[in-house]
Amino acid sequence: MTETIEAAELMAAENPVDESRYDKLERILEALLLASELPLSVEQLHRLLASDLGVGKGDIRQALENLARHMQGRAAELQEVASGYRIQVRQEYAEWVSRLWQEKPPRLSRALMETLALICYRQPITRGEIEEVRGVALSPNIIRTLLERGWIREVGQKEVPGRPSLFGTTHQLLDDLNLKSLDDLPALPDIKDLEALEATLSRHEGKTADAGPADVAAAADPVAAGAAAPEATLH
Amino acid sequence: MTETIEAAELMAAENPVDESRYDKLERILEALLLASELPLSVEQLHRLLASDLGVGKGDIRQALENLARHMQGRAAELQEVASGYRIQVRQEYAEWVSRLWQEKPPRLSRALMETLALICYRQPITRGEIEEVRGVALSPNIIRTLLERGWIREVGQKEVPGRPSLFGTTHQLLDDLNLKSLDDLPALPDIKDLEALEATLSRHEGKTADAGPADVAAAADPVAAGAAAPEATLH
Amino acid sequence: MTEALIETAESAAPPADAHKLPKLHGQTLEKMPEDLYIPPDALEVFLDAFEGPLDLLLYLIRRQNLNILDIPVLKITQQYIQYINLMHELRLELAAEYLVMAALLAEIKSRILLPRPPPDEEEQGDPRMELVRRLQEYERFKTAGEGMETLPRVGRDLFIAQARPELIPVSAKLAAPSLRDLLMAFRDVMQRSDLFSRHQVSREPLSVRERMSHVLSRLHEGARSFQDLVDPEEGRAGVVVCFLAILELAKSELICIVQDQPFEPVLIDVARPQATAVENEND
Repeated sequence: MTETIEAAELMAAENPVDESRYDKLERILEALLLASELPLSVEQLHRLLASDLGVGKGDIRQALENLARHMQGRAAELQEVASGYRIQVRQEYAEWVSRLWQEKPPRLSRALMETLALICYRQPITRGEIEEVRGVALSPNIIRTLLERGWIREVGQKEVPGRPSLFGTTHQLLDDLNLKSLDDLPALPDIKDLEALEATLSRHEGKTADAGPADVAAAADPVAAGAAAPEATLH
Repeated sequence: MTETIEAAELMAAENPVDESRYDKLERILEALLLASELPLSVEQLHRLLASDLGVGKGDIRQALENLARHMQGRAAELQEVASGYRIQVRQEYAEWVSRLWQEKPPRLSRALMETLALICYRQPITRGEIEEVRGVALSPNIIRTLLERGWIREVGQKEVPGRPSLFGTTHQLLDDLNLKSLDDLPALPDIKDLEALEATLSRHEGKTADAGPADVAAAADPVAAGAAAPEATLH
Repeated sequence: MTEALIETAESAAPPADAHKLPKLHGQTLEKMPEDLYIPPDALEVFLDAFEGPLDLLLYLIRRQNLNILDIPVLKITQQYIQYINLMHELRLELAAEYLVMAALLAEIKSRILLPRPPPDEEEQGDPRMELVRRLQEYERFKTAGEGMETLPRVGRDLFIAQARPELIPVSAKLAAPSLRDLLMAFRDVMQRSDLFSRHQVSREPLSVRERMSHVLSRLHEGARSFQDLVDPEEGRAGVVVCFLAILELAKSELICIVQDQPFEPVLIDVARPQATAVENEND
C-alpha cells in the first residue's frame, strides 16, 4: 500500500551520478527530523538507516548539508544542537508562532507528562534517572519548561560524579492538580490495575466537579460502579 | 532581539508585484503550521494574522496553495483535513519514520473497526443499535477506547426508555484518517434489493427439499440434530 | 487449513483413544461432519476469530463461495447448529448470542422441512428473509470496517511534521495537566520500563518522597537539626513522615547525619564530596 523507497532502488542509483541517491537520503532524513520529538544525532540516524540503505556516516553528513542548503528561504532551518540535529522554525517567525499559544495553550507533550509523572513518584530524581526509566534522552526544554512553570524545582544535587541536580515537585503542582498532598495520588499497584485507576480517577473527578451532574452520571454508569469494587486495595 | 517581520514591511511590498508579499505570508503560514500540534483552519489563520498583516482569507488560501506547490519534492506535504491544514510527512516515508519508535501502534480490533464504521455511517446511533446490526453485545472497552481517542463523542440521548446515548464522529477522527469530510469515506456497499431476495428465497424452497451430498454427510439425522439444538440452549 | 487440521486429528487420535473424541448426543463422533472438524482445543481459538454468530454464518457461507441471496439455508443451518452443539458438548462457554441464533436457525429449518405454513402466518415475515437481511446488513459494516482499517492513519502511516522556534516568547501559561493524563503517562512509562514487575508492591507514602525533596532543599541553606526540619503543627504523622524522609535520604547517601561531640545536637546536612574520605577510612 505504501510506496516505500526501497534500499535496492537507492543503491541502484549509486553509480553514475550520486545526486539522486543523496536526494532520497536527504528526504528520508528530512522526514525523520520533522517527525522526531528530539534532535537526532548522526549516530542515531546511521543506526536507523545503515543496514537498509548501506549509507555511511559521511553520506548522512553530506545529505544533512544538502538539506540545510535546500531549506534556505523556507520558514524552518536545520540546526545542530548538543544532542544532534533538529529542524526548527527560524527565530524570526517566533513572534507569529507565539500567537498560537495565546489562542490556545499548547498541549503538554507525552515526554513532558512522563517526566513530570516520574518526578512526582520518584522524587528526588536526577535527569539521568528519568532518562534511564524512559529509555530516551531528555530534551533540555522539558526540564526548563517544568521549572519555568513552577511545577518542579531543584532540591539538591546527587553526590555522584557530575553532581547532577535532583528534582522534586512543588506546591504549585499540587494546587494545579487539585490535590492536597502527593498522597492523594494513587499507589503504584493501583495504577497498574486499570480498573482501580479508573475508580480512583472517577472519585477524584467527582470531588473536583463538586458533586455536579457528572457524579450522577458516574453513579449511573455500570462500568464506573463495577470498577469501584477494588477500592479496598487503596486502604 | 528577534527580527520579526513587521506588518508594515509586509504591507509596503504590496504595490508593484504581490509576489514577495505572498512569499512572506507563505513562510509565516509554514512556520505556524510546523509549530502547531493541531491542524489550523483558514479562519484560525485569518484571525491570527489579519489585524497585523491586513490579509484576507483569499490571500491566505492563495499563499497556502503556493506553499503546497513549493513543498512538492520535499519529504513533507501540506494536507487539508477536517479541522484545517497541516504539514505532514508523506506516506511513502512512513516506514522509515516508524523506526523512531520501538513499539508499533497497536492494531485496532475488528470489533472496534466495525463499531466505528457503524458510527460513521449510521450516526447518531446508540449502543443498542450497534449491537443489533453486529449481532453481539458490545464490550464497554470499545466505546471507551473510541471516546478516549477522541474519535467519537456523545451527541445526545435517544428519547426512548433508558435514554441511551447517541454517538457521532468527531473532526479528530477525520483528521486522523486524513479525510476532509465524512463524504470522503468510501461508500457503504449496497444492500441487495429485498424483493429480489424474496424471489430468490421462494425459488430456493424447491431446491432445499432434495438435500445435496454435503447435507447428508453433515448429519445422519438432520431432524434430530436440528430439534436438539434449541433444547441444549435452554440449559 | 481445514485439511491440515483433519490430518493432525487423525494421527493424534488412534482408535484406542476413541473416548477422547468429541461426543455428540452421547455418541462418539467417529466420522466428523464434512469440512467441519476442528480439534477441540482449537475450537475456542476458532470461535474467538469471529465477531459473533452473524460473522460465523457469513464465514460458513463465504467458505463455499456462495452469494448471501443463494444460501442453501438448510445446509448452513445444519453446519451452524453442529458447531454450536460441538462446543456445547465440549463444555465451552458460548456467548448467549450464538445460542439465540441457533434457536432462530432451528426455527427456520423446521419451517423448511415442515409443510408450508398457512398464508396468514406468512405475513409475520419469513424468518429467512429477516436472517438474510441481517447478514447483508452486517456484512456491509464488516466490509466498511475492514476498509477503514486500511485508510492511512496518523501515527501509523502518517506523521505530523513538527518544528518549533528555539525560543517562543511565552505569554500564555501552560495549562495544568489533568490528573488522568498525568497518571496515564506514568502508567505508560512504567509499563514500558517494566518497573511494575520489579517494584515492591508495598505502599510507599508519596508524602515521604515529597518530604525528601523538601528536606533536601532546606538543607541547602545550611545544616539543620531534626527539630528544625519538623513542623510541630503537622502532628505526629508529620513528624513520622519527616523522620522517614530523613532516613530514606541518608540511605540514598543524599544527606549525612553528623554529631560532632557526644550530647551535641545531631545535625543533618547535605552529603558533601568528603564522602570519599570516609571511603578511604573504611579501607
